[in-house]
Amino acid sequence: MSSLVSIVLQNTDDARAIIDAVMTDNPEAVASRYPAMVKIDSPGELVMNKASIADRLGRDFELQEIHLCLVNISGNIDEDDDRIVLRWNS
Amino acid sequence: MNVAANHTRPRKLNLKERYNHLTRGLDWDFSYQPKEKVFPFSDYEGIKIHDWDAFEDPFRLTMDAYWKFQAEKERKLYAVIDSFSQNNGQVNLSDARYVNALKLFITGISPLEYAAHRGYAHVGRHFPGVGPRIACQMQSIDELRHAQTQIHTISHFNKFFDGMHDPWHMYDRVWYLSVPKSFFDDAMSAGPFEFLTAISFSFEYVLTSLLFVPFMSGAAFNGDMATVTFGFSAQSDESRHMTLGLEIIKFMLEQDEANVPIVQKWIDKWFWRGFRLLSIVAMMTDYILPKKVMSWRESWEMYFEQAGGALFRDLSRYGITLPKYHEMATAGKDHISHQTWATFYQYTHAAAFHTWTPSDAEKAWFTEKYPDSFAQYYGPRFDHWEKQQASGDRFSNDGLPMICQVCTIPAIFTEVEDPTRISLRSCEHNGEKYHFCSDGCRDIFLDEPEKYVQAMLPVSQIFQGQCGGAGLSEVLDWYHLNQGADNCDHLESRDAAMWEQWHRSGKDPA
Amino acid sequence: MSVTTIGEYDFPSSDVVGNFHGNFMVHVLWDSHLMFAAPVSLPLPPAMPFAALTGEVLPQIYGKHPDWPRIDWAQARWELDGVPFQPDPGASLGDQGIGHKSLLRFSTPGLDGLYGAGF
Amino acid sequence: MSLEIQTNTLQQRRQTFAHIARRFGEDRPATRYEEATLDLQPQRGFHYRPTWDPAHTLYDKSRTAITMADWYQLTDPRQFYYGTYTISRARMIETVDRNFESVARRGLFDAIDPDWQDLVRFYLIPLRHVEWGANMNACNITDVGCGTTITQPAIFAAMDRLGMAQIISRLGLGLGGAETLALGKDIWMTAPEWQPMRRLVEDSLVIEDWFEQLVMQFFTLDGLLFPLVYEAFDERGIAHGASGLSLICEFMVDWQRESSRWIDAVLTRAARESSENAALIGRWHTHWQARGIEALAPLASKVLGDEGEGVLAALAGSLAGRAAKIGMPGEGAVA
Repeated sequence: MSSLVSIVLQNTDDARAIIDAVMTDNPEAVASRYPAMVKIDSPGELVMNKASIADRLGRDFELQEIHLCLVNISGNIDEDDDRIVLRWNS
Repeated sequence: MNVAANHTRPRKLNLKERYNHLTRGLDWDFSYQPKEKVFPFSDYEGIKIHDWDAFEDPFRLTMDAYWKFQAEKERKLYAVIDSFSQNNGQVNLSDARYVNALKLFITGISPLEYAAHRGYAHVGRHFPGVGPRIACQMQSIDELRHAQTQIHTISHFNKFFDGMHDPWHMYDRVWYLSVPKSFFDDAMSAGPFEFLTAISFSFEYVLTSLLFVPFMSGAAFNGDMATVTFGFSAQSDESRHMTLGLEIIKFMLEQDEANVPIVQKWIDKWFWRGFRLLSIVAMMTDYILPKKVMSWRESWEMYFEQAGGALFRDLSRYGITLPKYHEMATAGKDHISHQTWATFYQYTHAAAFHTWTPSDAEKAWFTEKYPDSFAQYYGPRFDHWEKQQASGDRFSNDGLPMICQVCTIPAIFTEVEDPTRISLRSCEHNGEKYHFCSDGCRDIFLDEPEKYVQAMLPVSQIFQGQCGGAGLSEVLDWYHLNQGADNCDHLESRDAAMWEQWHRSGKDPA
Repeated sequence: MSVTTIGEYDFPSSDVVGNFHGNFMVHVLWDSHLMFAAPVSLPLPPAMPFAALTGEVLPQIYGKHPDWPRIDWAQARWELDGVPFQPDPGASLGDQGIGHKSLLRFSTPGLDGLYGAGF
Repeated sequence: MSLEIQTNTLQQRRQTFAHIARRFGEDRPATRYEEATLDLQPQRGFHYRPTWDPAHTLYDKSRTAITMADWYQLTDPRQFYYGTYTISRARMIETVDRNFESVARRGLFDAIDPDWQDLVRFYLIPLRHVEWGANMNACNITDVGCGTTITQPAIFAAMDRLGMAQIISRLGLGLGGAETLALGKDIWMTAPEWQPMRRLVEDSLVIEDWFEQLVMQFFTLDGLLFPLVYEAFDERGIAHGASGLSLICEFMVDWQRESSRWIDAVLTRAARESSENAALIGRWHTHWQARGIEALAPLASKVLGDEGEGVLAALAGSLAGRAAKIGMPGEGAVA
């Protein structure tokens, strides 16, 4: 069985672009909406691509800007200049 | 010394390289003071570190980025706080009962943020590795942020509602606040590696999502935009802290096989201590939020059973297993919120927040959310007390409860196999008897009895005459609890009367 | 096991009997009566007769429960610090082995709380 | 607002928290700085002794020889709490970033005379290690200091020192890339001119009394080092085309001006508390000033030549002026 990795984001304007990018780039991801927040679960791995997010925002996006709307994570983080990957190694 | 000038423009560094140049090279091998004198606390716990540079920094934040992002968060947060108070946002809450969560927050949780600030400063000074030291320092200042943004948010509520007026005084004295206090005192009096296992891993990574995620979503649902904003703004730091928690655990486990049993022992201990501490959060989630988002049981399933399960499957490659007694904690998901609320209900005269019996709609919701426990064990209690209160005889418990030597919670929890039987454990150490609420707490004592014999149990302190006097009223004065205002049933409270007055002239709240 | 420390680490228990002004702290639990959330702790003089505990002290706490006046003390079952115990109502607490931080746990067969929920 | 609430029903029960009203002697509105700072540190009822220091309790007040009836008297004149602090630093670092960009765009590092570039690499880049030592000292004061009024500016200072170490590191990267940083560390470790400073920094890390550490770091050493390096050395550099460097180092100049307002206020209040405090502070300053001058003298000579000694003496003189204002006894009173 593959473990779920998760992120939770606030319902902010920037976060909507991130959520949209993440949902497009991770076809197996599932988004659940709660008051003021959205939780995205994905089996095994979840990728946040800088380019996809920047496309949707219509401006440059520094991956570290994700800190402005990130509420929670579950998974090992691997970050480079172009993407953040969350994954479990099991 | 001459250096050839280098006129070629340096290549643009990637994030990781830049971070390493800006942090990792800062320390040096001492020549004039022995390393053991500069870092005296790094060895005694028995954790073996062979290569501090192998630590993977969470998110690789440099100070320039830190200042900019954090300032942006602060600007946004204070705009919400200002707007909330200028518009008297408190009148648009779902109900005045909600505010009791904030009373617990400012007296029981904000002081922990402050303690974390100081604790992370301690490890941020004393770890020999630059990477973990900087991550801990950033967490230290973040935790100060959390304490302060909570104060500034709740400051407005304090102007209108009771029970929030003297949080720092209360934290040092009030009986139920010894639960969070002893938890943090325990971690801060441990060595740096245990502190990080306790707070960064067991508490932040495994357990605090249960407080900050469903509860804060609940705050939004109950109309408290100021609190959800500080809550989620704090969580945006928290994800960095959680990553520190996971990285430090992996680091210890990877550095030396001999570290594995020590780390497992700490995970076991701190899972159990954290689980007990969260009893209060369970009660806030289920009982204090008038409009419900998610039950404690559902939160536990989502954030511990599912997310924690994935985490421990990941760590199993190091030989780490799910914390000892995790199955008892999971069995408790049907009970602890109800048992804790029933306890505060009967000691409501001695608490700085109000209690009440749940409404019929809430009871129906509990029956649905807790099919295996509520209707059978807890609904009848609240029905009974509700009837008794209607007849003018609001129930209270006139005895003082027996306190667990380790978690310092009254021994209110029941045996897994029988929810009508109180769980008690005991032992003798140096000829003195000690009592516990559970196997988990007794194990913790037996491992370090010299530490836990020192615990300042609140009921013992009262009997010893350390709390302002022998009578309950004197003790409550010593707590700075405004009797007749801060305590007792919500129905009879000034808060409820004020709420009624606010809303009498307007339309019914939607 | 023992605590791992830097330097000597030997501090007295915060609850040594000498801190209680001549009293013992005694814990009492009435099983199956969760109207009272936890065992109660009581500061009691060691010379107090057991009958005073059941006749004068405990009614102030448990007297609010409808089962309390119906208790037949001859039927009550006691445990002292985990061991079955037959109290002597006339003897003092101290003389029958009830000590500082002892736990007295009792049940009242037939009186098992309300609503079948041990309440 | 969805409800029609008559404003006259929105009576406040209180203006601020009770612990602050007690300090004011009345219930009146408090500032965000006051609410975020006063009385936050736990005072009593600590459950367990630290296993790493069983001789003390958590938050033990006896970790310094300084005594204060109320540690919360040592307020910060800047009134920084986290929000105002980070917003202030974000502004300052945005200026630094803009200056880095403009220096790069206009090639201002390359415009520095090659010999002076070498000298900058020699005197400036090793300072990132001095800043790192200052970071550890500030962090230690946050750990064991008394009262949030002092531990709060201490953690801000800790982050500032890390931030300045990183600005210097970025200067190093601009002045030749990663090799410059490696070279700077080599100079720090082996150049004879730097060894008295390195010894001073290492000795400061093990100062037992945190208040002594506060005096040593933020009053004595900073009071000599910052004006020497970022003003005297910098001024000399202008003639060698180093104005780009000055732009970036404005952060340090501004920082120290601001920080000395804080440390002077703290020391003034502590010295006013008792003559014993004043004497201790004076003794500590005198002791560490001698060490500071010893450590800075070789660098001053290296950069300023024969004038170095005089410049350093003048800096010690202006520091003596600050010390007198603070209320430290003169040399005679100390002896």
